Amino acid sequence: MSEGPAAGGQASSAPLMGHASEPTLFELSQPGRRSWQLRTTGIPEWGIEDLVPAEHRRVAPVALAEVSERDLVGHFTRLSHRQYSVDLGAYPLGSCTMKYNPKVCDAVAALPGLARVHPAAPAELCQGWLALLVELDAVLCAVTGMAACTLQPAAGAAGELTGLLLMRAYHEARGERRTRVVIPDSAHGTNPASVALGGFEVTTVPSDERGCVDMAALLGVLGPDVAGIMLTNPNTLGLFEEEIVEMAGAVHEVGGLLYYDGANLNAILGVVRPGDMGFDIVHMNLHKTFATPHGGGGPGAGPVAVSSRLADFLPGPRPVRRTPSGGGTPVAPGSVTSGTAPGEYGWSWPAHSIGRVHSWHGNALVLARALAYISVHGGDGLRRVAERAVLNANWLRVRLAGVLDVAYDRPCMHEVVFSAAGLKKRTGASALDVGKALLGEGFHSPTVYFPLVTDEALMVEPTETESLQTLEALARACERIVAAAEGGEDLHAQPTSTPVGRVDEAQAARSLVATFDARPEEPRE
Amino acid sequence: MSEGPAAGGQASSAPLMGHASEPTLFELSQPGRRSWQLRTTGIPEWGIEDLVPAEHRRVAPVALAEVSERDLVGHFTRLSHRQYSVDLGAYPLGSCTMKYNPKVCDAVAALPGLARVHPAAPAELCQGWLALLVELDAVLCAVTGMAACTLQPAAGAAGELTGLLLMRAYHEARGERRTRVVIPDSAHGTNPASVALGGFEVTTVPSDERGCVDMAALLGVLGPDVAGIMLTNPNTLGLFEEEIVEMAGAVHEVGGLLYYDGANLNAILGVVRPGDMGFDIVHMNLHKTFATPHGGGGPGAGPVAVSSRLADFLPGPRPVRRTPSGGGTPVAPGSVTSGTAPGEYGWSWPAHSIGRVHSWHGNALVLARALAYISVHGGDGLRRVAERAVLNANWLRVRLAGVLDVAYDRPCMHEVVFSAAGLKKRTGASALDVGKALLGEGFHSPTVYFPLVTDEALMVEPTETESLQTLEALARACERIVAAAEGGEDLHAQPTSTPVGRVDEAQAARSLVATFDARPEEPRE
Amino acid sequence: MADYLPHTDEELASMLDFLGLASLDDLFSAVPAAVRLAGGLDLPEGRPEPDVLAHMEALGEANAARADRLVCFAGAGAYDHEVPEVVRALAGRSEFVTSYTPYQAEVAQGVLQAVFEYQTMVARLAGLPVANASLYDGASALAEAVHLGVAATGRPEVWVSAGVHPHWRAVLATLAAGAGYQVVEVPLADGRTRWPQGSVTGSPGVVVAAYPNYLGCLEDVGALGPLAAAHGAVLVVAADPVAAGILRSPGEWGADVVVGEGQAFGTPLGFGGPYLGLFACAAAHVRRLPGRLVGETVDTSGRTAYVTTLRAREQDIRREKATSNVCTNQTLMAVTAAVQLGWLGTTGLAEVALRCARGTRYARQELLAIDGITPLTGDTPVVRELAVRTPVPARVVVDRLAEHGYLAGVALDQLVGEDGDPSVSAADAAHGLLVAVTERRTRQEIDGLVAALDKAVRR
Amino acid sequence: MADYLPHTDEELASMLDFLGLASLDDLFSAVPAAVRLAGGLDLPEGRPEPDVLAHMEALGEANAARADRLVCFAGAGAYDHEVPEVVRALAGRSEFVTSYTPYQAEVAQGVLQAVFEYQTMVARLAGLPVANASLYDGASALAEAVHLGVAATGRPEVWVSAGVHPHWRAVLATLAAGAGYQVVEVPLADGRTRWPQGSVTGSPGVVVAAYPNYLGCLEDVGALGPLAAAHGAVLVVAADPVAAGILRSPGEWGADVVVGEGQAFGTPLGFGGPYLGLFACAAAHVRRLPGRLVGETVDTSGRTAYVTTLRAREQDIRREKATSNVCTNQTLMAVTAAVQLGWLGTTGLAEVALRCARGTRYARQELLAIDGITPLTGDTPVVRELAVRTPVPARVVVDRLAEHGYLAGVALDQLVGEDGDPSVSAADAAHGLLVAVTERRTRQEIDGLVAALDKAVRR
Ligand SMILES: Cc1ncc(COP(=O)(O)O)c(C=O)c1O
Ligand SMILES: Cc1ncc(COP(=O)(O)O)c(C=O)c1O
Repeated sequence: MSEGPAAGGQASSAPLMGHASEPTLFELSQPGRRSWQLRTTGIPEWGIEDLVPAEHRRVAPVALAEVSERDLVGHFTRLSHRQYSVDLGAYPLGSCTMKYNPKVCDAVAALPGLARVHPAAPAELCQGWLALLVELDAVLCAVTGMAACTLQPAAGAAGELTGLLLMRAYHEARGERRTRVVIPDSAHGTNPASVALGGFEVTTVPSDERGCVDMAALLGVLGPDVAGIMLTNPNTLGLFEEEIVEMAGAVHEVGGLLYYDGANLNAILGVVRPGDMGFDIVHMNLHKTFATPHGGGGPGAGPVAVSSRLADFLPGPRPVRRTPSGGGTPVAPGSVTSGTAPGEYGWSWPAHSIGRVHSWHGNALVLARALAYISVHGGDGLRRVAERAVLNANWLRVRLAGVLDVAYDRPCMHEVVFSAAGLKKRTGASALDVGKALLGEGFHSPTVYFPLVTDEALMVEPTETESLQTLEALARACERIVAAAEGGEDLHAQPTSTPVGRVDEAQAARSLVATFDARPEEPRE
Repeated sequence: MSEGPAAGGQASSAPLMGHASEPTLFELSQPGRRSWQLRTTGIPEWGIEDLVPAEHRRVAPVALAEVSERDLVGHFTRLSHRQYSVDLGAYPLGSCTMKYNPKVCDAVAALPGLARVHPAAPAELCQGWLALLVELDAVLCAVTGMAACTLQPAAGAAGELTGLLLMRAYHEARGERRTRVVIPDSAHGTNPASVALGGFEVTTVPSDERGCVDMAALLGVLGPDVAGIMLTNPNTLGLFEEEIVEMAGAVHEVGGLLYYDGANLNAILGVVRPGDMGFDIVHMNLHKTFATPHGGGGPGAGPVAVSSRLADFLPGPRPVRRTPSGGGTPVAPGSVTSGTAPGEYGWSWPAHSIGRVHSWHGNALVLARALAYISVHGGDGLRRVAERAVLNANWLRVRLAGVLDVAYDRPCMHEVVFSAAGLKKRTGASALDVGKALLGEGFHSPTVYFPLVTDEALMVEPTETESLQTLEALARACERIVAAAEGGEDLHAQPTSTPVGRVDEAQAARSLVATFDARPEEPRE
Repeated sequence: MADYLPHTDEELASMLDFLGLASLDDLFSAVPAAVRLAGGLDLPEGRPEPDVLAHMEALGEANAARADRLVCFAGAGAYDHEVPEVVRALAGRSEFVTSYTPYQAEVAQGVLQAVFEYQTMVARLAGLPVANASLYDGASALAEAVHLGVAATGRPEVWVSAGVHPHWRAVLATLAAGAGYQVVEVPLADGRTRWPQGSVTGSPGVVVAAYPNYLGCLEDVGALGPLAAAHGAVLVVAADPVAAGILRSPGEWGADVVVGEGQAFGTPLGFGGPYLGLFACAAAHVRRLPGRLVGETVDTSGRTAYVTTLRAREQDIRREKATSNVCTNQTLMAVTAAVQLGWLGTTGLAEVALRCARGTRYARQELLAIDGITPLTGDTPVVRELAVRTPVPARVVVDRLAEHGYLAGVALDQLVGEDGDPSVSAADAAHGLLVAVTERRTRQEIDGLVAALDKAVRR
Repeated sequence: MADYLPHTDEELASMLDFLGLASLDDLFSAVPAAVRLAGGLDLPEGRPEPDVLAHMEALGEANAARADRLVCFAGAGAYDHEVPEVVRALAGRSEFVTSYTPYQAEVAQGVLQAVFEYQTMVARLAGLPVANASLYDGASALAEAVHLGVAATGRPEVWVSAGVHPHWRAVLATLAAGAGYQVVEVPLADGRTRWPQGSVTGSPGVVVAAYPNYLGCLEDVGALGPLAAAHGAVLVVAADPVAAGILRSPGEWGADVVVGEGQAFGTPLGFGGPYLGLFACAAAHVRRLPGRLVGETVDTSGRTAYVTTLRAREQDIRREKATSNVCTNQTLMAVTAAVQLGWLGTTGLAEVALRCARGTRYARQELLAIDGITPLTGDTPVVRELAVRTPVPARVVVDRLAEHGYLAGVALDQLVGEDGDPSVSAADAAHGLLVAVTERRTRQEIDGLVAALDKAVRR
């Protein structure tokens, strides 16, 4: 910001107009201003003294910002101009499946018939929602090859924990106390964390030189105390675990269960189902695979589908189509209609439910988006999604093979991991540098430094919604960047065309300023 | 654009990511791609041969772009990032009243009960719309002090022409053939153009040294062949015509009518009404005064209100509250309810109507927005609007008095005209240069080179929705710019931080490229 | 007292102080006391937003004809076409909605480029080299075309087919009173304009036809080029831009100017507005093109850039010599159309047009099977809309069908107005029903309409 | 075959060619043939968007309880508060909606700064110095607080007031099974928790109370700080963030951690999600704070910038040593809350809270005037919600009132579930009705509810 007052109407913080910082809402505040307008109610205007006992009364109001609606709009509109998004360009962030999010789903989520329904309304009064959830449940079972599903988990990690609690309940119901869960070294960090929260110990298995679980090592760690194994397939290196059937056999052999981390489900839609590979528990990241957008970090939805032997343990209550006997009946995808008979749908508790895992029924409006997305595609369409996602990733893999080192030089699935280790050795330019330089080229960075098993990893997931022209432009941008590094350019200065340059992460952690009130007295600038 | 394919997923054209050009939709096109999805209808799929006689059949389809929905979204989202708007910052564009546009009006315009009504539905089936129009009609009469109103004109200029046709019809009905319309030299260009289209000749009166109509000159041009005079008050210099009552008397004296150009109505809302000043015909620019947003150049709405002697000439049909006798009755603002009796509202043709001036009933959804805006403010609120608009303009006038020359050094109304003539003489920096430099400072430019009577005019209309802090920031930006010019900096290079720098207007006019197909063979870059 | 004003009491005081004024009233000292409003505006008090929104919702509820309640078979120049959420979302972005006319090109490339793309699309649709940035609506586009034609030929006689939308002709008549044109309406028979044959009196500067005409019929536009040429007149064709997806373009048929109503491209029915006036013309007329025009150029560093151009034609330069006074136009609708046409693309527009024609054909077949329903335009081919004669007055049909959930169409006499239309007999006006079938109408809906109509005309 | 895929047939061919593959199937050669899906997914065919949207609309029509049809008096942690269009418009901007977690700060300042502002607002509401970037919902925020408390104290015994929302307690119980906590529920009487007095057995690492509790009551939270301190326990307060607008902050009452459900701040009812888990804590616990945290810093040229920070607490670094596994959170709802709280501001939040309290008071007065309706929580003060005993089962009341246009509230037994709640007698559960009155409810609506209820309980 140039010197002078923090002014609500100054757009110099919008990249369109220059690169100043945007003041916080608190700096734009002036006591006495307001935006709010509330309905006229006609209710007697009792004073606070008449309503709240003295000891409970707040002395001063919560200090929030006081701004005009005009300044509120200016502020957040300008902030939006300082934010990259799928709608602005390609987002090849590996493991995140940042595909295009169809706008029709926004319309679905905004339908008053869905968005304005209270979650505690009696089942009779929300038959449409129950039908929707029952339909989605059936669809997700069909996609994963499982028998039953819970829609409650709010994100992938919540699904993981739910799955592990199911694993625990299953073994306990059989009178078994199993303590260990096996995880490959390439796994996402949420997997071990979930295992710990589920009350298990983590046993790590290494990857082999082909980037897959080392089968021998796996066999070595399996035993009667193994509750199960968590895998994603294709794994986080974008490689399909070819020995999955054998692995499943081995795990089942020792009485363990197989958990499928659905973060990579996009790659195999309609090609192979986790259930058919031998998995017992599957979570899905609807915000990835089914494009429910990621919202700058959430909301997501992480439904968990299970094989029939685990169905009775699922969280409750579950939405069901009612049978005369009072229980629920399975439905076929597409068989649900809105012309529901009164009371056709209701809630039901699985016999040995582990209990609730969400305040209500899960991230319902996210679930509705996912169902809409799936319905537009249908079975065929989902298969096309997987094909194109894998095609795009492989095309980039081959196209960039001479530019960056491919971590594992074999056909990949929906994403491909490159390594900047060689580049770094030659030029000093790291994976991070390449990612930052890509920002300046008009692309979001790939995922960097994950998976941990690859040195200087650059994990590229183009997704199926990017065109060949975009892939080519992305490849050329990478070429330019690598050429610049080879030519001696210091990529540490990148990016320069973004609203801010590289940020000082060390200072952020060292002297934590996590609220406006924690700001040091003198302004930084 | 950097070399390489035009890629739908590359965001380098968004200011956030750099300053490349955005390819046109046609360059992003690939034959075979599509976004569209249409409803399943079940109607027999006859071929084109069965439907259209051969000679009428199109040989090749209309060549449009063929893009994926993803690329469509990327393209227009990036374009939006290359566009300044009120929502991004202050827009002190004189004569345009670029105030904040309340978002609630977007919700109003999107209501299915309003947005999805066919204009030819019988009156019985659109009582809500008729009630709305009747209410707005009454409200606009109350605001202007007139007797009756037409809501048909689609913008201010359409209102002007309508008003002039009313003038003509009025005189003709009295058996008079008057040929001249008087216009001050500070008038907006649409006024003389409308006069010409109305079939009159323009007689220009000069402004005096105080910036107002030269009364003596006016008296000199008045005569029995004068059909009327077009004025805006405050005038386009932001100054109130203090002798308006005398002018009205003089014009009426010779049998002429007074036309009020409502572009500046914002300044006098609730303070004085055109009707009380003696005007006979008033157009309003709802997109200015009543914040119906301007849409990048439209739509607007230009209702015309008239005194009772002109009411019978108004365009038809008019929305009316029905009387048993079949005619319409006047309603008081606020007296219209939605609990309408069946058939309460209908259409009626004024006895000597000049006819239709719009395909249907005017820009109806714009009208609904205006009514919502007015209803939130109420009578008091509209007066506050005028007060704050005038206060802001005067504050800037005094604040900037030492920085730029004020064209007329006296209290102004809602806008103030500065002159960069002195600055230009001293430094070479023109009004245009100052405006362009302001872009780089995070503000939209004022109106430049209008009104024509001021040399190097910079016409600043802050509007009432900008805060004191914003005015101060704007003033400081002006100070910096003037100081830079005085310090020898060449402002011709400004702006540098915008998506494009100064554009070559001469080339645009010299070798016209108004469509993609007219592009010269070799690319410019 | 809720509003959008930022001024706090302290700020008001300090600003007045800065100006040396005692009160806000003092700001208005230039206003003669005699005319100042004493008691304030005679308006109700301000109401909070949610109350106002509730009132507007209630008004919306009072509109029985909303297309989400009654299946819409009404057309007559305003159509219930598919508008996907993606178009609404993009065209609704606040940068497009809350900006002014792009006077400052450096910060207006978004609107400028979108309009440039729109111009390209409209020109291609019309089969002409150039299109402007929009006019108010179909009627105003027609009027501007006539202004252009008269200015170009210097002859104020205008021949207009009665197949042109009745309201557009009405607007033209209104404006002609000011401009001093002689408008000659050429009547229809069986849905075709009876253009004067051979040597005729009169010397039109402008000839106006519709394609298809407002009754949905495809006329013999092939004859018009020669007709206009014979008189040295400018040929204006009012074309339906959706039907243009499957029809030979007016440009190919010889039109000098093409006008149309662009509502079909992404804009809601909205009780008739804001809509979109389409305007394209031949190269010879580009300097007379009314309204705004965006051109491509470069910026100081050679980057492609867009800017409004040929301003010298416009009213702010030409003033009383201008042949058009349009300033604010319908840019947002033009941007919307660019997005919608981007969404449709080459194949989508053709598909929509084809589906409309199929639906119209199916509805025609089923409607004419009803006893007592006959075609109003003989066997002239229809592609966009169809006019039938109903045994009971068409207004009665529309009222009755509303009870069954259909807006059955537009009664002709409602459209042609109280004074009727010389080209439509009084009987036809009273019993004529104009039925439009867009690509959104399903077979089930058409069958439902037909069944209900069958009952209604016999009741 | 409509989808969102850009690949043309030619491109597919050329890409396969580039890879040396004969078909798309060959891309999946790594997938063992034995498990490959032969017949494709057992799903219906894809349907075009408008068909799907129509289906979803039909499902929405089948929800009688929509708040645009039934006046909403249901609460229990999900409220029908005012959400103005301006909040929806800003929070709905696609840059916020379609971005990922802000891993690349240089192009994510929009989300980062909005979340920084959100953190500030939540911290101020809680009366604590730091708040995180959001958790899934109220229940998950509570569970995370317990994780934090147990990790901080090393003691897995958790005392939880039965005034905490029944579903949140249920979720805690579910997760405790994995984490190995001993959860002790402390019952209510007359709406107040009967905390153990004097020297008691047990050694809680965490004490959890609600303020107000789920029955709307203001409990004696003053006693809790000392209670927790006596046990060296972490005090977690589940606070209603709207009521916080007029109540002393939990931080002032001595809370170490404050959790809450943030749905009230701009997020629609949405059948229960996505909602917003609020989480704030004392400085001592900042390195145990679950989830993401945004910090302020500078960029290379010294400009203020925001970035996610203290990553070392997070699961991707700590892996199995992490005490939380949350990754994707509810950022968009946090951004929404920042916008909504920006809209409300200091005076608006207080006003909303005051109006809720007034409405609750008015409803209480009118409801208790009905013969047979009695308070369920004695005379414990209520500010946010109220629980009454109805003469007929509350579920029956809700059903009957729906016919009159009201969602009368939440029947307690529906909330506490089949197994009941130790703190609520079976009779109270069956006859308990929880009624919430937000600032959107008018006197007319309350009077209408009361009149209808009066009839319904006597029918
Ligand atoms: C492989 C993998 N597993 C699990 C997760 C966690 O999912 P969520 O972020 O939805 O909690 C992620 C998310 O990035 C992931 O990539
Ligand atoms: C003084 C004045 N009169 C008339 C007009 C024309 O109004 P519109 O653009 O709505 O046609 C304008 C618009 O800028 C104006 O400023």
